[in-house]
Amino acid sequence: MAYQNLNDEDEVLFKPIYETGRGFYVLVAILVAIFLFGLGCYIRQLILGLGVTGMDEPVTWAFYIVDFVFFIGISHAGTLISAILRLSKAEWRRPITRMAEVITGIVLAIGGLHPIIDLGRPDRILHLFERGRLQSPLLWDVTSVTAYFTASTIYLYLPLIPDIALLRDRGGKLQNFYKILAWGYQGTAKQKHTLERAISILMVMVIPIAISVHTIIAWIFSMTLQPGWHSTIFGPYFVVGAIYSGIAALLIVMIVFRKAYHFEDYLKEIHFQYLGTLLLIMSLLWTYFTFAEYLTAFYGHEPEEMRVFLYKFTGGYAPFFWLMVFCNFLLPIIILSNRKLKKLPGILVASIGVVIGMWLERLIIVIPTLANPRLPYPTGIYIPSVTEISIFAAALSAFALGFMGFSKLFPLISIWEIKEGRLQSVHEVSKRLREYLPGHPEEKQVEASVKAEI
Amino acid sequence: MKDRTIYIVQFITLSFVWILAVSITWWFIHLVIVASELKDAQTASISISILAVTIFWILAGVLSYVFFGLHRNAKAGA
Amino acid sequence: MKKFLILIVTVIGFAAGIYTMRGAIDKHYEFTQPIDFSHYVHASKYKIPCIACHQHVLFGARAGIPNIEICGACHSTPMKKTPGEEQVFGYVKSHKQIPWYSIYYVPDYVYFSHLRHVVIGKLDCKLCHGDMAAFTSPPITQFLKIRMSNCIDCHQKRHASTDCWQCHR
Amino acid sequence: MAKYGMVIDLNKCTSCQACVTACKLENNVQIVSPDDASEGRTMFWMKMLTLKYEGDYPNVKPKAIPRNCMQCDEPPCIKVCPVRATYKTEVGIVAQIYPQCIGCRYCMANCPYTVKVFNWYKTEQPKEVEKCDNPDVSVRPKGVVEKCTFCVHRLQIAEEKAKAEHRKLQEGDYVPACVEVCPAKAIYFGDLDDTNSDVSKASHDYRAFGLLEELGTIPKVRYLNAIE
Repeated sequence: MAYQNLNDEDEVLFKPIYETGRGFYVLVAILVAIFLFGLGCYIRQLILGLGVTGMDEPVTWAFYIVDFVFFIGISHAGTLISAILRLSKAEWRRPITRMAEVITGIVLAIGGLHPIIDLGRPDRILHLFERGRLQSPLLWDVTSVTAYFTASTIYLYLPLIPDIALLRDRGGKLQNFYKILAWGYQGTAKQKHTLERAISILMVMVIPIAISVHTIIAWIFSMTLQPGWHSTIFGPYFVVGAIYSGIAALLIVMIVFRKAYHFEDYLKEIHFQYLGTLLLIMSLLWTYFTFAEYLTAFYGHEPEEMRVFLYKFTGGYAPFFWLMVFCNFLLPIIILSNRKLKKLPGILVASIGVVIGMWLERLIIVIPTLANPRLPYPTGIYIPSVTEISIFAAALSAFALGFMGFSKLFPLISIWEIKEGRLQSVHEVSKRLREYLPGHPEEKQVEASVKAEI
Repeated sequence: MKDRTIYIVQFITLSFVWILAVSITWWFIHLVIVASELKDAQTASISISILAVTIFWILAGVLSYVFFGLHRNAKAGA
Repeated sequence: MKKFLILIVTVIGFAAGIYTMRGAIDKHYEFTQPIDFSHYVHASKYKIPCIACHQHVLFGARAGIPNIEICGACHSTPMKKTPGEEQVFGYVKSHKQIPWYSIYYVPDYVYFSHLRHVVIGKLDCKLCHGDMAAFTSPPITQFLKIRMSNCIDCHQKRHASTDCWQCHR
Repeated sequence: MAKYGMVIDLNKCTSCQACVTACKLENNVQIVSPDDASEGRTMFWMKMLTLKYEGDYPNVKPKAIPRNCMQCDEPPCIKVCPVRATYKTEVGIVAQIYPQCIGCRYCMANCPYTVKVFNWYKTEQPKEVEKCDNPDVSVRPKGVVEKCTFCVHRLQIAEEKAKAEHRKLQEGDYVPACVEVCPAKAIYFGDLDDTNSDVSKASHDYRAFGLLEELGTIPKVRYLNAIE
């Protein structure tokens, strides 16, 4: 289908939908290959049993659960950040929200599948529906992840409707598809009002749902009696970690697609600066939580707690632990608090570091506790098998594929919100600013001073 | 494609959300019944299900509100 | 567009089909028992009680299928000349067990005890096996399908225990 | 209703591991291949737990105690099971219903005693023991969690026999395989609620203790401390 250049102001944002380069197909082919390999490994695991993984007797939860917590954590990027920014009327949110929401949707679908991959008998999954026991945190988890997935998909879809209507009105490829999804949106005032009302209800709802999801995932661990897990701060600790890794993932995606699709005009340095600052704050918050968590364990000096503690600090998992501290604490703080380093490459490095660090954090939380049971059993170190690693790679490539697929169907930056920002927000913001200020400065005066400032 | 068919398909996609909400409600009622039959964690089941079911109904409600709102307020003839 | 509709309809139809078929998928027996045994002749005509041949019922979990030791007790001398009896003689004389096919079976993780049901519970055999005395040829399907829901229904009706461990092991 | 419990007298126990072997054979517990064992996938319902090593190198004396499922009165494992595959029966035995288990291994993660074992592969016994399979106990399929059940199949049969004979279940009618086989008679087993039973008396002995009692799991398997 030929690319229809309608000379729209925001033509760049439409371009990826109609034009696809060769590099894209090559990348898709590679990712599909990785994904298929992972799928093959999973089928092998289905046939042979969970023995093909590296899990053993005390370490009965490993890679899959780590990945599950990690992916669900990433999902908080999305909706939470976009909802908070929308709610606080932060004007710089406009080009960011869509990507954040897409991350959430895709990552939740992938992460939500991980517990099923982890099951010994996935064929008996129906037992959960027939004989489920609501006292089990696993069932809370099923419920909350489903709720979050539904909510975040709707929250992704509603702000997408005006953009779909734009695509529909352009004509071109997939007419019927866009016609169906646009839900008859024509941009009348009443329609806009309906949509905005629904979005504002949703963004209020999405925040508690998102927080509950990760709190519940933390509770899966902290509801047990195990040393290193049985901790009251696990809920907020996981939520903080989730938002932290979410922002980092969002930054990576933004930088990658800014480069690939030439969004330089939309994702400006300032967006990265703001998000970078947010990342820095979350990094400090995360460090604070980690410090509080480990200090209480250390100071209490319970023998079982100490065994897990020492295993992390000096034992078999020490390299991972200190790498995590480096990735999550030192690296972002060094880069993000330094004005010279806080440029795009620096932020990219910090974000990648944080994503790796947060994955390690999940690993550090899940495995050392299981590897050090209360009774003196002989334990070895857990080594993941090829199956587990390739399924993780497949999950990552599924994420990339999902994101790329989305970018070929819908604009990655909310076009109507950008347009709306141009038309209304400048005026609205200056009006709002005047409300904050003491006294009654006249409009003209403000405009004059704004111009003088520029 | 005719507008009529498009509307029907849109309606079907919307109904999926309702199917989800209703089936989750049904599922939770079933679980509460099982819990009370077996006298096993009834209060937990009831409180959790009330919470979860409300969320799904609100979500489905919001989506339907948008759907009908958009269609009602569309320009005439389109 | 039509394709899309067709797809949806097929998916829904498929799901509904699987749901309804879930219970209907049964094991089909395609065999004939080695001897055309008539329960009618034994139980109805000559009024032999069930436990006369199915003796294990009184002592343990498995009912057991009566074999040449029991058959031979009566059929050591010819009574009536039928092809079936000839076959029994053949097995009895050569001390070969009759290769009966077992129709009723429970999975190994289920503990079903005939002793418990017949002796302690005092249940009629007909309840699960039907009126065998009316059969002129050996049965080829289960009368009461062996399925957990059937067990639970009956246990609930008769206020027997529905505790999992009573049957599962 | 009876409440079955076990008391293991460490004074009498010689760590001969007869109970371990008896348990494996009685319950068809899989004998894993050496490769799997080296990966840490050995399967034991009754296991010798080496608490500490006494003495220095040539004269090391390991202090091992037999450890099976503690059959807690407040089991942490049943709380977290999402499908009711594990639950406490009315006789106090924590049962594991294999056909119901979906293999999420949450109960294993929450068991402070780490007594549950998982079927990593399809059960394939070595040829030598294939014919020793106990028909009273099912062979667990791959992907489910299993654990010591106090040989509950023996209770099923014993209860049935007693009922058929119109009498009550007596002490000694039902004993697990490990109790039956113990050459030192170090394991007492029976009804904890019956104040006259040996096990009930032993559990109130001054030497009695439970593993990790401080967690509030109320283990029904108790130990009598060894006195040197």
